[in-house]
Amino acid sequence: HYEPLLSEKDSTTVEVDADGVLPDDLTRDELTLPGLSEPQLARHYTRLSQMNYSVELGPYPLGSCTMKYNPSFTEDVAADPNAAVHPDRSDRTIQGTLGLLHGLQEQLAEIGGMDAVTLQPPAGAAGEFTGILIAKAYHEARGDDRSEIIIPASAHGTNFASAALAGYDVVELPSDEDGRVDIEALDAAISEETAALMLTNPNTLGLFERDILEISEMVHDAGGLLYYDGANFNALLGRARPGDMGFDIMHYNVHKTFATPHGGGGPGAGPVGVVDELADYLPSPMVRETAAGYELFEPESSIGKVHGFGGNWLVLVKAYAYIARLGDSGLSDASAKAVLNANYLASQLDLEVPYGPFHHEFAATSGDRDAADVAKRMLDYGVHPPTTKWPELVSQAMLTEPTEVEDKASLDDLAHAFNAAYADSDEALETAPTKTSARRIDQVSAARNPRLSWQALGDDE
Amino acid sequence: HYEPLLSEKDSTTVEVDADGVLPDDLTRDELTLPGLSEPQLARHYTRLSQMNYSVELGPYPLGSCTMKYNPSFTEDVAADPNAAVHPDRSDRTIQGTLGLLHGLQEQLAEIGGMDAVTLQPPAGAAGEFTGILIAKAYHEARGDDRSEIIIPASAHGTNFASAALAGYDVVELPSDEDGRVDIEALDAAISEETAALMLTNPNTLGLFERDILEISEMVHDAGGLLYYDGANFNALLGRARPGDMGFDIMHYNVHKTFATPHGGGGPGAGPVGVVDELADYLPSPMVRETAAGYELFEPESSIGKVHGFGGNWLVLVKAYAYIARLGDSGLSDASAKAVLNANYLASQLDLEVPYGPFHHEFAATSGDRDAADVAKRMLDYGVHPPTTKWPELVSQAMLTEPTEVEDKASLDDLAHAFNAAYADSDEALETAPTKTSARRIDQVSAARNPRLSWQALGDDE
Amino acid sequence: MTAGNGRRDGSPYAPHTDADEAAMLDAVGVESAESLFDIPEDVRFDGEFDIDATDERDLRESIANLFARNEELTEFLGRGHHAHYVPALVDDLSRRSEFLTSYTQYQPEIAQGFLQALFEYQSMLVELTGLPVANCSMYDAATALAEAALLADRLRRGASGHRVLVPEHLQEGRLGVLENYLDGADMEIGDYPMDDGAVDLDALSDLVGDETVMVYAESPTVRGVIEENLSEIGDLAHENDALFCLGSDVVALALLEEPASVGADVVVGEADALGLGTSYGMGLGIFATREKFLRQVPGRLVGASEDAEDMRAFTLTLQTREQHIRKERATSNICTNQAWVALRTAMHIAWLGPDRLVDLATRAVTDARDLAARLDDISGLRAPVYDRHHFREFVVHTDQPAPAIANDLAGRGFAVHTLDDHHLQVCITDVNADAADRLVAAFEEVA
Amino acid sequence: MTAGNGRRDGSPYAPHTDADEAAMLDAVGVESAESLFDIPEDVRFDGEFDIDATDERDLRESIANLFARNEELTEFLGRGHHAHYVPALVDDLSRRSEFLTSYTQYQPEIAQGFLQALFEYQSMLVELTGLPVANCSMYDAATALAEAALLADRLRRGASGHRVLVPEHLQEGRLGVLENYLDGADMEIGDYPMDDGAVDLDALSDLVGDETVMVYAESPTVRGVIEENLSEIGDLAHENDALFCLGSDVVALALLEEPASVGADVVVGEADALGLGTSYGMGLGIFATREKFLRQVPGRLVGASEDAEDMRAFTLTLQTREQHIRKERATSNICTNQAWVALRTAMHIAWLGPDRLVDLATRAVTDARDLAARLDDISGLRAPVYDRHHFREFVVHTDQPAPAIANDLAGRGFAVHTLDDHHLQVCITDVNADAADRLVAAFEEVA
Repeated sequence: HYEPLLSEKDSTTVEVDADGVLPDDLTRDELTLPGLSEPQLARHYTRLSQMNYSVELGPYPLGSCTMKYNPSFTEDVAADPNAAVHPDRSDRTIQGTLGLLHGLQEQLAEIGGMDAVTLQPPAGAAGEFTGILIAKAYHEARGDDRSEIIIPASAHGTNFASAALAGYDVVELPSDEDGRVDIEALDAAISEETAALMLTNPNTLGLFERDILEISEMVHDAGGLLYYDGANFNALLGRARPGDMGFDIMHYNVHKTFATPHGGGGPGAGPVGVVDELADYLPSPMVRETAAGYELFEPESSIGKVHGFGGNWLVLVKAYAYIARLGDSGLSDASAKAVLNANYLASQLDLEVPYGPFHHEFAATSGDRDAADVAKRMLDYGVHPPTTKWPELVSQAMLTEPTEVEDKASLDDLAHAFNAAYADSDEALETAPTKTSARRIDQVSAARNPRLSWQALGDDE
Repeated sequence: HYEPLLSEKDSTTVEVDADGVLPDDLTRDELTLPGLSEPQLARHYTRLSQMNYSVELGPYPLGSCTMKYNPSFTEDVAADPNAAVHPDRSDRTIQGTLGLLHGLQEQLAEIGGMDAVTLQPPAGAAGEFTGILIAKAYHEARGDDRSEIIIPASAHGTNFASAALAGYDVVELPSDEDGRVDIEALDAAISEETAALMLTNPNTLGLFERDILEISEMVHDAGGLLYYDGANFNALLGRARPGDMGFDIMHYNVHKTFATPHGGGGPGAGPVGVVDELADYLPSPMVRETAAGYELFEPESSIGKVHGFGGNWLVLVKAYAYIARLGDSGLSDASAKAVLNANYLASQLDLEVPYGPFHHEFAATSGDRDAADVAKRMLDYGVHPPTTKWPELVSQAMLTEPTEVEDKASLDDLAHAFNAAYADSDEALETAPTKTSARRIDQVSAARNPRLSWQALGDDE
Repeated sequence: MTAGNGRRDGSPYAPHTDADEAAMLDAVGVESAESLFDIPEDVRFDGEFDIDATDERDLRESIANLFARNEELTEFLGRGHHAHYVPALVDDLSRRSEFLTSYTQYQPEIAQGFLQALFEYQSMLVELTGLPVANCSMYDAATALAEAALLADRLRRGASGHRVLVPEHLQEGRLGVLENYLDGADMEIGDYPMDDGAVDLDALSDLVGDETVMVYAESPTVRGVIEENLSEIGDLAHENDALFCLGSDVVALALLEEPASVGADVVVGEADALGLGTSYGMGLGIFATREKFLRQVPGRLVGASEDAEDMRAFTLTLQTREQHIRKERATSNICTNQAWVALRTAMHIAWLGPDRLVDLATRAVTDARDLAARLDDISGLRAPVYDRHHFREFVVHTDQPAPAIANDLAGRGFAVHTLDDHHLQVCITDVNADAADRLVAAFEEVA
Repeated sequence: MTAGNGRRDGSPYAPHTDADEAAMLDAVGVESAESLFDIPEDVRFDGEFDIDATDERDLRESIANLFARNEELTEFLGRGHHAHYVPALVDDLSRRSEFLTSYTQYQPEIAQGFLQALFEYQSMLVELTGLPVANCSMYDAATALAEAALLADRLRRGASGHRVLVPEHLQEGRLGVLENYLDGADMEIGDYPMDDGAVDLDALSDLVGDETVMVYAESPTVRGVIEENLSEIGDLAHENDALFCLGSDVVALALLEEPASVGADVVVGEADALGLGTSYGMGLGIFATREKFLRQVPGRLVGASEDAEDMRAFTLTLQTREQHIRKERATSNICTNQAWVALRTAMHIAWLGPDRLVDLATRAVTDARDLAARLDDISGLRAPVYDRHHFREFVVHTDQPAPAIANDLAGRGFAVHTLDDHHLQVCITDVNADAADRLVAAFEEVA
């Protein structure tokens, strides 16, 4: 299993001769790229694809990543040529496109218990940033200059980075001994500088923040807003809604909760929902329905743009189709099965799970074994391992989220991989993986001596 | 790499209770089938696919099979929902479908030098059968009852079977020492009983039948017809046409010459072209163009039907698209490169190639090594081996057809696999393959104790 | 100039760079590829086909424009080519190039994926028919029927004749193919009459005799009638040492009497009703039979075996029946078959699972019954013409000339079959059921 | 009742059979999955979303019907979202589930395929820009520009201000995104005037100063103008210790001056012009820069390394820049990116190869020039408004009100941009070029 680089198959240099088209000094001299034919490319990418794990090959239990099955039909829906329109088209000529976007705004608002939803943020982190910008605009509109965002230590790294990107200082909140928000610490952290508290619920240990209403009251009493990170929303569908818990702003990771494919890292989409009071700050444009049809409009106090156009359209279409396919009963069942799967899998593990009761994910600990090594060894058992060494609250954490799409046999295989790797010898762990086509890859040398292009590879490569 | 059977994943029995729908005695009692969900099926078939070699993974040099690259775009063309019409639609409501069929009739007639073409035969063998039925109808219409079809020993097995299916006795013709039709033997074989001579040209050794005009004259003088087996037509595109060589009837293997995918064994399509004199015998319906548009019609003395409807529509669409994509220059170039590739590959082999000059394929011999074993060993070098032990004229034959889609690097890899396997030890050959996921499979026990369904597998399986 | 996609002319799918081509010519020892053609001057073609090369985008557009000339009619058509909704998953998975662009499995060690899928297809057909042997595809129902008749004739060499009995209501294509296949074997076809759309048992009884090698009956028939006397038909055949061949389809088999239990020796029919969709009659022929006829079966068979490490593995088997080994003594001339369609059909069956498959089949009875009743309520129509149970489709009597009504319906966006001056045929499945209301309304306007 | 597809309700993608579910509940020690939810009563949701489950076929039909409400206009639209023909091969290969349904490559040993494809994408961008570092995707050109400005500001902590200079002609979305991203860093945006559609060098010279951390220019501009003074703009920036950021796109880069050779420190822009097609503004942001800024780069980077057997292997690298490790001190908050689009773009570039890519870019100049000349011949129109070289698109002056003309064109089946009362903008590429004659004819009728 080794496939040469495209550049190793062919490297063709074309002299750029734009005589009569452009003056010489406006064009480059030459261009060097692979010059291959379609059969060669078909084989190259087919072979590369076979060197890649995916959720259509087996379980992918990365905690907080919600790697669920991506229904095939949503790809066909998104590929409809009638949907391939330019964003600068006039509203009346793209009623289909606007109708779908409006439908998705409504679906998401209902599912999250929010009053208005923007679809523009192209990823979860972009959604966080959008949400914090909305909070900032809200406070500024009230002449209330606040400088801090409170974030639990166990939160996703994007929360911190998004808050900082919006210009806020981050106040990190420790967890209590149960793994949830430490109310006393929160009380100490909240102040007149508190613009918002960002929470993931259930949190990254899979635990529901039981005191959410109290937390909400505390934040709101201090004039702050409550932000919901939707990464773990797959745990709650149909059973609890962020809007009902007191959250003012939330983002939805449709590539997690609503089954749009992750595509090897993206694209995703991070729609943001807000309560009525914040709706005027949403990015522009939004879609609304009028007697004359659907139309775009700019909310009164809009924060403006978070994406050059309307976000990741193809992803939004797939999310809409997934939600419409499942409906109330399907969405609710998805959460039930996701939670059942996590609890069943945990029950089959020899590894300890320090915190509970958890929902769709849990943080097991590999104790005195290195979690990253255990994970590498799991590759030898033919499965993708969980997220490792995070959240830091659990030492040697293996944060595991099987999602609802695994059947019992698959969970049993996964449990076997966990247990067998956990029980393997130190040597087996340190040298793992041995059964994969690529053996353990040297990350240190990759970072120390970055070679980021084929141009950077020596001739000896 | 082992994937359980669907039935091993789930077996669900449904009681068929058609109360109020049908009387009990008209329905079965129960039905037992796998009851799996979409994610499970997606994984099952994705895993199975990865256990299969294909022409998008590497060379597939099966002689007389013409495994060339199947352009992706032809799949999209064939999937056009506007083309999904029922064959019983009235002509005027399916002018698009009939227009494409008419276009393909014309393309094929031109490329083969024929006057009229039927698209109905669903495979090459069906095309042979159709052609022989046409010959039979022709002779019968002339009150000329003939009983024999002459076929060279080196011809494809289907030729013999198709002639027999049409009720003819087969007269097998030996090759001369050059590997071509033995003119003297042909002269001896031809008689008043000769309905037709079936020829493959270039033949299955890749040799052009240089005496084709003489052969044609001999057959025609005796009142027989000349049939062209199109399996090797990829060698001649734009350089020689069966119609110009004196052939009266030919079939086209569009899944070979015109790049429609083989699909693991089919579907293919075997259009049949004939000269004017035979056009009235073609199957019904044909498509013609009139002032009012395209219409179906029944040729005057039609042999009738060789397929329940119009043949393998999806395959025909792809063939049309391929021909239109390449045009004159592309088709001609395809043959040139196919012939160059075969000759280059042969030049790199340590194995002897007894007959020449060959065109798009050649029969190498593995001499005192078992050709089937050499082939199995080639699997260990990551390529698909050629057709083995056929044609019988060459002992331990390895009939090799690389097609035009292989580049030099791929041919060099293939040559290495040939040469390395050929030079390997007896033990290596007898135990090969060892690097494939399945090791050598016991064909004898499969045939001696046929287990043809999961129902036939014991519980110990 | 670069190779491949960048070529100004030549095949876009021939990857040769100029440098590689030169090196290859050099290795072969010739000046040009042209000189490798050993074609006598007198048969050289130096003309043009007058087919212009077209780039991919323009070609897709022009073919799309051509297909757009097909009128968008909602089809209520069946008669041997039936459409059920094919899930996206089937398209997605069957298009994977490992399946789509692979060849017949002559090297089973690197073809386990397709072999297993075909083995699973065979197994599904075994379950649906109750017969222990199913091959992994024929071209279509028509050729499968013809092959069944030839098999029957091979088994009954001692018969006093070579006669196959078929129903008078037989799809034209099936009859035509049967005639052509039987001609070479000097066999003859007799047709037996139908009584109110089903087999006239008395008439059949009079017709069947020692010269009969096979009796063929269908359920559902081409007119949608569910046959009520299959066992009796089977008995009549067997009493005369003839084979009983039953024609059906892969959906109907899920609901109707199991063929094995009514004595069927061979089951043929269409399996493409699942997995393929409407495709201008392209098909997938079922062929299932008894164990004792195994070595007479036409077409490919996949069997289980073991590899050198005693792992279960699959392979094509019993190839000595086939043309590439047995030549003119083969059980059939079939070589290229419909493997990829069989893969799709298996995927579709698996996607449905047993309960949804039975539901789909049950709906074919109830939807047809309901639609017939609604048409029967319309003045000038009578449906169903036959007082029988129907599957998917049924015949409608029209007081007005049927061709004119069909034409008027086409003007309103619907396609139905015209059988004769006063009979139409209508087929309903899950893909057109939601248009049934509109069809009824259209019939009300034109009947 | 069976599981999965056969379920009457619940998720069709949850595979649990009743028996498995019971066994799993038993293992967990609870009566029902419901009891596993640790949600206080006071926040329990017991309502309904009022979203009905829809089966796959009906849903596809209903969404297709919805999309059919979009009018079929031939689009001559650009301004940052450009369509070129995407070959079928790109759809086919990128849809392979190993690519489409995989996650970020946290376990590189089983993700070599995607990593290599992204490494190849980075390499193609390195070739196109001449800069040695390219990341493997930003969301779009707008966010890439914003990230470039933040990078510039991080590098110029010592500057007397935090100012970014941008052209007055800047696509609205890019400006809006830039404003939002810079707000948190207390940066400000200045815009410099254009002279006949290109950078007014004198004016820019007056504006740039020590408080300037970055000068941004585009070629082609949002109005299609090819900038003729890129080196001078770069010099102005560098003389003031500001970064020079160049905006372009993946097709233009194949033809126009190499960014590295005109002094660009960062190249941003859109790569989705290849590989994605028209998709309502969905994008793929280019981000390429100099080696010395490597550790300040936002987004994911794939690097070459070796595995334990010293075989070349690829891995995500320099992750300490990223949010999941550096949190609020990360170079960006980006996590989920546009990897799959980058894969498609790389495939498309590879499919074109260098000569067809250069041809495509050359055609963008000549087709725009030709179309502008033809429109200029029409009474009431003047094109191009700027006496410059153009790439793909250009501005048209209309004597009649531009919105009315655009509206009339829409009535004739064409979409163009309306810039203001008397200016339209028209974009031509390989996907609409064959409609140029018809567009010209329509303009003749309405101008």
